[in-house]
Amino acid sequence: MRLPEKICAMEDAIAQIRDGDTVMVGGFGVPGTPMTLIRALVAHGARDLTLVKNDANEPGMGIDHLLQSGQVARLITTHLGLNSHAIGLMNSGRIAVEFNAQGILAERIRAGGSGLGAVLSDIGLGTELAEGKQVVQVAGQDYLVEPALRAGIALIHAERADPFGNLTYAATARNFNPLMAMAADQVIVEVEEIVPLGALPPEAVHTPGVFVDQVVPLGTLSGEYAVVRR
Amino acid sequence: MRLPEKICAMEDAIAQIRDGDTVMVGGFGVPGTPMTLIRALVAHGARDLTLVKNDANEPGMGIDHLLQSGQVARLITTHLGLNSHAIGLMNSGRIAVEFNAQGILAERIRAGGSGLGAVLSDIGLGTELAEGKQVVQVAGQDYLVEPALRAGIALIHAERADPFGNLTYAATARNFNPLMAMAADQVIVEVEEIVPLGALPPEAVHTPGVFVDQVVPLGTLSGEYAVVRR
Amino acid sequence: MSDAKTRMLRRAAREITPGMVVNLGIGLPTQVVNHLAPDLPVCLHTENGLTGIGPTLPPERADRNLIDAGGAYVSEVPGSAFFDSATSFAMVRAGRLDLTMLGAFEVSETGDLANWKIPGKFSPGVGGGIELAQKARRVVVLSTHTDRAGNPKLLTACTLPLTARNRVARVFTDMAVVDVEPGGFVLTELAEGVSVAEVSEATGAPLRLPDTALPRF
Amino acid sequence: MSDAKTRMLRRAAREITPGMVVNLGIGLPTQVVNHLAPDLPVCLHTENGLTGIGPTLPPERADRNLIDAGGAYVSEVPGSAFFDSATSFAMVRAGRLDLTMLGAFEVSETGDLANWKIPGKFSPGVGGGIELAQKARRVVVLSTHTDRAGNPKLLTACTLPLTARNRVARVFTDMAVVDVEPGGFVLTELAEGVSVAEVSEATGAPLRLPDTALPRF
Repeated sequence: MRLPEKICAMEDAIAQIRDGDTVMVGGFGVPGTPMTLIRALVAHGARDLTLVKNDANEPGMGIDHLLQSGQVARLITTHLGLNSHAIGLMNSGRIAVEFNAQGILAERIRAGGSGLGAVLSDIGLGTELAEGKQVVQVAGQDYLVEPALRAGIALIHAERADPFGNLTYAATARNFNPLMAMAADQVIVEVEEIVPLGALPPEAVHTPGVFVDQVVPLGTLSGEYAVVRR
Repeated sequence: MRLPEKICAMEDAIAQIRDGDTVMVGGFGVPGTPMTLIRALVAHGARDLTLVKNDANEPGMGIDHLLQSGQVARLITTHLGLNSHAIGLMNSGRIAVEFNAQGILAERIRAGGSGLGAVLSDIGLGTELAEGKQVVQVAGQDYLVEPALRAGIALIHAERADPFGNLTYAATARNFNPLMAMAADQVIVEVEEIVPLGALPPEAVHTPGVFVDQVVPLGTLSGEYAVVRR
Repeated sequence: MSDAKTRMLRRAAREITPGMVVNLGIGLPTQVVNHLAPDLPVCLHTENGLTGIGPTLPPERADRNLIDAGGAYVSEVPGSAFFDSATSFAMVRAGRLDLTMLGAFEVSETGDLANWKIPGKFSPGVGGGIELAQKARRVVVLSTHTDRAGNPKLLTACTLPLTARNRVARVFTDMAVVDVEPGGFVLTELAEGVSVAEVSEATGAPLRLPDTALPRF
Repeated sequence: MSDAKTRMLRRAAREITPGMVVNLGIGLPTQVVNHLAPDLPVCLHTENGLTGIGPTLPPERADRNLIDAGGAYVSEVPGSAFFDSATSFAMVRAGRLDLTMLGAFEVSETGDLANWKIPGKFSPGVGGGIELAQKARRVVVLSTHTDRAGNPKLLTACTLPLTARNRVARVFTDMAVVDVEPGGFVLTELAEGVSVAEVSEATGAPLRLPDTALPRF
């Protein structure tokens, strides 16, 4: 047996995205944000997108390009603190924003990637974050229903991949990437380095290739991936 | 900053276990089963235990020693197919057995280890495995409530640990170990090799030491860990 | 191994096509691996935490930490990955398995499967079977056509506790290939040396015949 | 850095004792790290996926992939581990953090915390703060005693949307250390050069005094 291969040109991978799609985008700040796939999605032009991302990057960086180009209708996120532009769009009603507690967003995505319907959690009970949420009692305790999240597309950034799509992430660039890589119908990964099958130790794989659909090699990294000087 | 250290003698770790405790035990077949901690629990003698383990090993191996010694009142598991002795105890009513679908047992443990109340799943809907379970509707679909599982103690087998309790597992000896290592009040780990702080690459850690309470070094492995010749 | 069994395994192996992710259930299905072309690009999954199963190894060459869900000592291939039990079943439940091949006690003409419990006789627990049967994109059964007592396993309705409802798409037996269609069982292929009458007699439900000639395997 | 702020940070650092797992919230709390003894055995957690935070690095020495949840470039220590966001918050919600130190807009005398939203003015989202506040075993607040306009942050009841109810055990400010007890706020320490009357005036709730002398910090 040999494993199937999934290396794909960036344009072909991005061409699958349609107007109205839900797109998960990895990253927490700069680390792990698939900057090049995001640029390709801007060039592709699909509109009316629902984005799922921990944060909105900073003005002029990452998914802010998709906000600038008006391709985003809705953003499911945890915190926009570093992007005043995104807050402006939200406050003026030009994008709809749904805030989640950060770990709950992670669990909702993981649940979607694990074929579950929802997780039950007490996070936010008794605060305005619980408003409008379904409540279920289990063993006499109240829990909020946090429904599983899935997407049509996930855009993932990995440090290394083999041709089957086994992935490893660098340092804190891991964050939401392995979760989103489980939770989309088409999982598109940009990788800094492609290594041969067998080069990643099987114990060290962070995302098994079974979850991955397209592996897109990055050439030289753009300046967007570099250390930000504030 | 330097990280705290958690290396501990096996007897001291096992001495925490009390009659009536719930004890999670890692392993799927021989790989990952903490054979030496199990032997120490037999010697310790705590009774009326509820064990949570994927399977009951084989007669004369692993947790079968705890079944033989009459220390187990209840077993939460997925499959006893390889242990006719355990099936006999179940059929004669000397132990209570709760069967879970394997991946649902994994999710219930992970939910306990993640501070969630339950997961909602459609696995087993329409079969006798759904009998007696709470049903919740989310977005018009029926789901079974699968409550989170936690334990007082988890017994874990790892290949390598550093003194802080960062762990790596070998091959398919991983199985339930990283999940149970999240889900107990006291997580006791037997390890084949202790390496210095910094020797495990931070990207390659399978279980972060934050989840671990006691690290017990194994000497020479007993024959129970060896390849089984059938 | 009997000639009929070898032909059944070889035929079932043809169900596995390039690019698939496949879980082969414990028992007969596991043996299908020996009938796959060595260069077939396919990913075999085992629920105890491995994708990319390589050949089974004899005890003297086995790795004590590397087994499949049935307990056989297996090996890696280039590109294998290990993962925990939650991740393993996440793959299953999220629909990342293209195909699972399972054993059966009974299969109904509506695609119900019973393969985990015989009340009063056999109840070792459901293990991972229910999630495979309920969530793999395609579920096929590999089984003898009748049980050891000669009773049919293909029935109008299952009598045993179900593993999953309406999920079996095709059954490979030592006598035939039978598809589960909206109208019930359809005989689609015959084993060498077996007649339509013999298959019908060994089947506990109506068996439709296609308009075309039945291929042999 | 003002003298009062340095003393506050230094005092808060003493809250961290050997063996603890600690999350320091964005803003003032993060700066506490600079006041910990270098040989203190402690594990610092950041919610974007790292345990074992080492010193903050200047841009020219930074690893582009290694930040804390506030976006600062940090480093590893021997024994650091990286993990995904689900695992990171599993640690938080399952009670594996011994202590979290958070900033605050308001703290009530029953230990309610408001630190994420000022309706109409500031609503960037709750991020990871709610889980830290709700689930760390001990929650303390590190904050100036009053806001920029001089209004008290310690109140009988919060007026802003809550982050968590009844979770704050202690507040470290530039003026005092205040404990949240069943009966309300208790003044337990005073900053150098600050009087009880000044603290009381800057506090929007009754402030009980202990029977013993107030230590200075």
